[in-house]
Amino acid sequence: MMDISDDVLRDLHRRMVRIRQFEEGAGKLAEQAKLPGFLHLYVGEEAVAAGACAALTDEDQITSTHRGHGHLVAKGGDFRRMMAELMGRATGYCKGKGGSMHISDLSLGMLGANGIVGAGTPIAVGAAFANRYRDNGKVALAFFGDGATNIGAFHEAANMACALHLPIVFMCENNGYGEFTPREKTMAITDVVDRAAGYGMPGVIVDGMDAVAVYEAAVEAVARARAGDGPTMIEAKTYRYYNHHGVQNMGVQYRTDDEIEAWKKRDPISGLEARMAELGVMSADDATAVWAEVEAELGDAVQFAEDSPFPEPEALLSDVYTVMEGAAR
Amino acid sequence: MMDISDDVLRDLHRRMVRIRQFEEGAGKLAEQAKLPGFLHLYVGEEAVAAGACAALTDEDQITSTHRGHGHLVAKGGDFRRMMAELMGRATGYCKGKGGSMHISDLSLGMLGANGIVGAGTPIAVGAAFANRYRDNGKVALAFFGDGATNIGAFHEAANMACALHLPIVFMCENNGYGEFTPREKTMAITDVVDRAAGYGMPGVIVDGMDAVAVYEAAVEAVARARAGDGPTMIEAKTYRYYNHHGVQNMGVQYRTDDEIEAWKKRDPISGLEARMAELGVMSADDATAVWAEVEAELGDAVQFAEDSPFPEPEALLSDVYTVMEGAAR
Amino acid sequence: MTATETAVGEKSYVEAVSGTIAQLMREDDDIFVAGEDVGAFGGVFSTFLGLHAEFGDRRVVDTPISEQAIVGLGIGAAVTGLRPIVDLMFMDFVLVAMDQLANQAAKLKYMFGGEATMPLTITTTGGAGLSAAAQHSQSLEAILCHIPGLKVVFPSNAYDMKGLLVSCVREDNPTVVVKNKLLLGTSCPVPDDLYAIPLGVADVVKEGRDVTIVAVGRMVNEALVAAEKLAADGIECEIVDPRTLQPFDTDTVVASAKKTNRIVVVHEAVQFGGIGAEMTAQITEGAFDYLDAPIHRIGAPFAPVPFSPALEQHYVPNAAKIEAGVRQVLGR
Amino acid sequence: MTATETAVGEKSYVEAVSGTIAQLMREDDDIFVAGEDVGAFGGVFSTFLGLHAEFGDRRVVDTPISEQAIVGLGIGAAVTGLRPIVDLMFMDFVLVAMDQLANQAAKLKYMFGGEATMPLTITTTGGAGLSAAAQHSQSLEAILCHIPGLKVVFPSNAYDMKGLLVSCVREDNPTVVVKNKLLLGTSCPVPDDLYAIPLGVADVVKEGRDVTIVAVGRMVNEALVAAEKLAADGIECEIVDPRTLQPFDTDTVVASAKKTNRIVVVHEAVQFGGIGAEMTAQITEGAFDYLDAPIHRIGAPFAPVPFSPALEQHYVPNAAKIEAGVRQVLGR
Ligand SMILES: Cc1ncc(C[n+]2csc(CCOP(=O)(O)OP(=O)(O)O)c2C)c(N)n1
Ligand SMILES: Cc1ncc(C[n+]2csc(CCOP(=O)(O)OP(=O)(O)O)c2C)c(N)n1
Ligand SMILES: [Mg+2]
Ligand SMILES: [Mg+2]
Repeated sequence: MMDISDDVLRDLHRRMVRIRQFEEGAGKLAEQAKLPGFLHLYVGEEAVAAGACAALTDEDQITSTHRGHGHLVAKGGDFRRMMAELMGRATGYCKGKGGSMHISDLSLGMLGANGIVGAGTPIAVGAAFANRYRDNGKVALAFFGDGATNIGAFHEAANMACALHLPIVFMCENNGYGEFTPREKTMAITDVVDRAAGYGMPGVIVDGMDAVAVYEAAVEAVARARAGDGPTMIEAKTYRYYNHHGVQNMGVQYRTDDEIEAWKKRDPISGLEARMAELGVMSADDATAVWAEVEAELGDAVQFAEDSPFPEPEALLSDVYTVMEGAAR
Repeated sequence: MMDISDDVLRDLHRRMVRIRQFEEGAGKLAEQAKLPGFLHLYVGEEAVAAGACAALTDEDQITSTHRGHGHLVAKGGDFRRMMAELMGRATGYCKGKGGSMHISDLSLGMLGANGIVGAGTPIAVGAAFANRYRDNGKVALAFFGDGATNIGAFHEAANMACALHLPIVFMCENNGYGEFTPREKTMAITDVVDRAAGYGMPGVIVDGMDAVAVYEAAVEAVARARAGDGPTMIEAKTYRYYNHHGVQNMGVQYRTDDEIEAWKKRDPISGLEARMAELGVMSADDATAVWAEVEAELGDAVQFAEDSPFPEPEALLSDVYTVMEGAAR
Repeated sequence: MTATETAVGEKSYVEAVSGTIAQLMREDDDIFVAGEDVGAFGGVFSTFLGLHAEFGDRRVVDTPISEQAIVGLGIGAAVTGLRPIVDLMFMDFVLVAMDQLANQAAKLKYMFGGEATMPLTITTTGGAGLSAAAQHSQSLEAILCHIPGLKVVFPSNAYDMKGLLVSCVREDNPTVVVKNKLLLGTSCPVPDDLYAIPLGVADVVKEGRDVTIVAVGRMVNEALVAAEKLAADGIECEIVDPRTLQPFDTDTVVASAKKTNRIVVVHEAVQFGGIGAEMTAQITEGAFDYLDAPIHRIGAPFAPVPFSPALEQHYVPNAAKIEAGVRQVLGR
Repeated sequence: MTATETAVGEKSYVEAVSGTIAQLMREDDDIFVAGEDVGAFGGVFSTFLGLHAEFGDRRVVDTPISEQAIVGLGIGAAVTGLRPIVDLMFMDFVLVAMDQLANQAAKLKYMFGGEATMPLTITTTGGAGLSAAAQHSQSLEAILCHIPGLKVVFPSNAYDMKGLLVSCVREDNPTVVVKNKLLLGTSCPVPDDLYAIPLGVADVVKEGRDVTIVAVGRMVNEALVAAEKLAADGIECEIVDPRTLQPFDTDTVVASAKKTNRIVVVHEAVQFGGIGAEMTAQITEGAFDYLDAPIHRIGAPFAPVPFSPALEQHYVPNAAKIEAGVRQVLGR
């Protein structure tokens, strides 16, 4: 096991608290019908985004999924612009054009949430290719779900990254479900990481409810990539507390209450707080202060978003193309 | 090792000789510019199609690739209708509409050559699904190349077959190249079969220059499938003697003469003939008789094809749809 | 609408899918359903609700997230004799499975010289209006209609959904049935028994003498709203719902054009290269001398579907735009 | 054609691709090429010949058979600042990569609210005539043109290929450059230096007063042959080559229609839903009062591309069909 500094522990904690609060806040707004469109919450899986992104620099890139808020928050996303985007406002990250499923911040290396399952992974391969091409020392990391590993785009991306020996990390968030269908029905293997060998990359399983474990695995994989030693796949076993989308575990009982409760007992944030308290790194008061600070950040962001204007109808037709200087049309 | 009957040996031999002669015959016609379009010859790889199809019943289905003549011959294809198709005649398997790349015979369970790499594999999954659905005891077998295992459709097919536990065999013809690019450039693994574990099916490597070895592995995999025990992947290490398409090893030296010669020394047909001679199953005269018989079959087929009419222009618009009785249009 | 002598009840568009599939499955064991979350969950739009409970795992199959293999599953099963109904959850995902749809399902019969039959029904759900943004809101029918070998139906109400779905499932060719998201909750009187609406036959939803509105899918409803407003000004609109886009009922549309001499075509899809372009070309070809004004096309502007309701509402064609289009072709 | 003051030599269409890419790569290290067999082999159509020898493994990359990842590679590299040229060997394979092309590359900038730039060039080779059958002969440009966010060029000769390719590679938006199989060996005078033909500007290849032929890609050559025959009968054809199909140069085409009053549009793609439908609609909209006859559309019949030369020759539009079309719109 690595020697984890107190600062790293605090950093992981803060990233997770920011994700949790943002997501719970978004959930509440959705219940008040203030958020249009689909909302895929990341609550429960915070350790994965936090652990992975803490192992990256600001310049490293990530690609994300339909469940992308957590990834952007972990990469340092601005609550104001995120919340404004979720509300479809002109001040949002995508000027209201993308919404929850396309949230992105290129300046943070966050190359976009993605509405098509698996489709982000080949894009991460492209970013990794560019990094190697420029020899800029950057690493790309692709987040994707267990369900996404059944789709062709993922396979092609994983194989191509290995064939070209690119600086990339494949980070699988295995939460046991694709929408409302359990993993057992859609694949004959238990561990997604069994696929890594078929591409010729190492694969590791980590406890996705433990940010430190994810962080350690990610640090190692990122170092490998940065050293020119090629891709790694990490499978983080995790769980989403809420439904596939929205905030209720509504409808058909595709998951039992017992199952949900068992996972909640292993909550990544309270788990880390207990550990930090034990290590004397963070007192209960310290923790409360972090929550309060982030709560204020969230309140401010919600206020900002609600005060923000909707985009003007003319915005509809801009940003389809980059306007070329001196070009016809 | 299985106990292989003399009849099976003779059967494997005959299937291979038929493939070899058909392909060499087609190659000659191509040199005489008598075959329009692309021609992907199977010469060198005969043991794979012969061994696999000998393990199947006439009712079992196969899906094929751009390099499909060998598969259809091995499944019992009629030389006349095949040659006529390659020449674009109305008497061909596809009435001249499909050509080499779409040759098929549904009555033999041959669900089509395919111009899109990997695209046949999901179709084989569908056939396997139908077999299980009807509980008809049939098995589907998908042929595909090493290069095809890099494409998304293959991955989805392999995973779905395993998830649904279908009666199917995945038969990889690893000839070391995808067109003009060696396997080493396009995948970071040496054995394609390493991918099998990632889907949760057993994988076996066989000598693809040895029809008996392929047959034995196929018999086992087919039995597994028929017994309801799910898919198997077989990787046959083989080699194509001619170029990716056409009959010359023209253009850029992507393969060395030494490499080609080394593989030819392991020719699947002369190898089996030697073995059968040793076992006293087939004398040199017996072998010559088989070659002569097939040569006559080929000569007849070429004649038939050359005597056959081209399709009439009106044929252009038929067979786009099945005409429905009493339906509008 | 051809009425049958059976009980008729108010049914939703969703029930017209799930209920009809159940009826078809009861009479033909060769029919099965496969797709993502179509099993116990009943499909994310509930259009497969109840099927798994009645028919079980064998006939209602949850698949991995593998759109290519889902369509391939259907192709392989159809060509070996079953009658699959496979679902691509959102119409946008048609693009993920495009090779299997357009290079395989559509062409297999032809490439095989006619030997194959392909009784494959692909259902999918299209259209904007739910702030689902650029990858979950598209109307891509023009792409499918350009591929010889596919047939494409686009039901605008529950009655048509039932009758067209029956024809598609009984059809020996690959068909794509496009459900519309905003129509899911709408309902109308629908006979309980099975009935078939033939493919390739348009429906003159409303007769009128001044102008023809050819409206696709949900736009039929918008056209009806526009027509009512225009009627107050004495403008009588004829509304034609093609119902099937491939094969397209040129005759009915051209006949209407010859009658009214002025045409508006409207669909949700992007206008450039939309099916409205083909309609315009066909009407021009078939009724050139009858046209008193240029055909007015209405479709989405040349942009991806935006997320924010503030933008999306201006993106999707509606009754107001149709009304304005009619006034333009009439010059009043 | 805008001539530049440089040496001009006869160059083939193939050289116009490979040579131009080499020139562009020499002046900008951000440009790289990736695709199947594009490396030492130079591409199956030789359009990348010599690049690997000059630029090596780093900049000329053989990929696995993975069309989705090939386009994805381009997207990811483009959005992080490179200028990728990625190749999809046959245009038919566009359908395999359709999600990455249409849902990702085309929409990314818009979905991100404009933040991204996507200087991605996708080359591919389309068209029939080689007995390559249904999955290796298609012309699918109409599908691409229907997707907001992509630009599509369709060069009909080596000169245009060079100029349009330069514009595409320098363009900050995703472009698709369609090479035509039967044009590969054709040649014409092409300046040695780099020059750009702006996207979205049609070329009036030949002026004439009696009829306008709007011809796409290789059909321009067929139109020229037809025009020559017709000239013998005193019929003067104007031939317009749109060169870029998306954005489409409506102005030039409509101006020509207003001048000649009679129009034939011709492309290799299937007629139903082809780009000719959009052209017909746009011309009808823009020049309705000027048209003396219905616009005559010529495209492939509604069938997959057949294998046998005996069928394929009747499938692909040609000079004879164009001539007949012109005579039909002229009534003589
Ligand atoms: C190509 C495609 N198919 C289907 C969907 C619908 N869909 C959205 S999320 C999802 C489940 C994804 O599962 P997983 O990858 O495990 O991610 P999770 O939601 O569990 O985080 C599905 C099927 C989609 N968006 N894209
Ligand atoms: C989707 C797709 N991409 C590319 C091609 C072009 N192509 C035809 S055969 C081939 C190589 C296939 O390699 P492999 O699967 O190993 O089969 P082999 O030719 O070696 O038998 C390629 C790239 C194609 N037909 N389809
Ligand atoms: Mg999951
Ligand atoms: Mg190979």
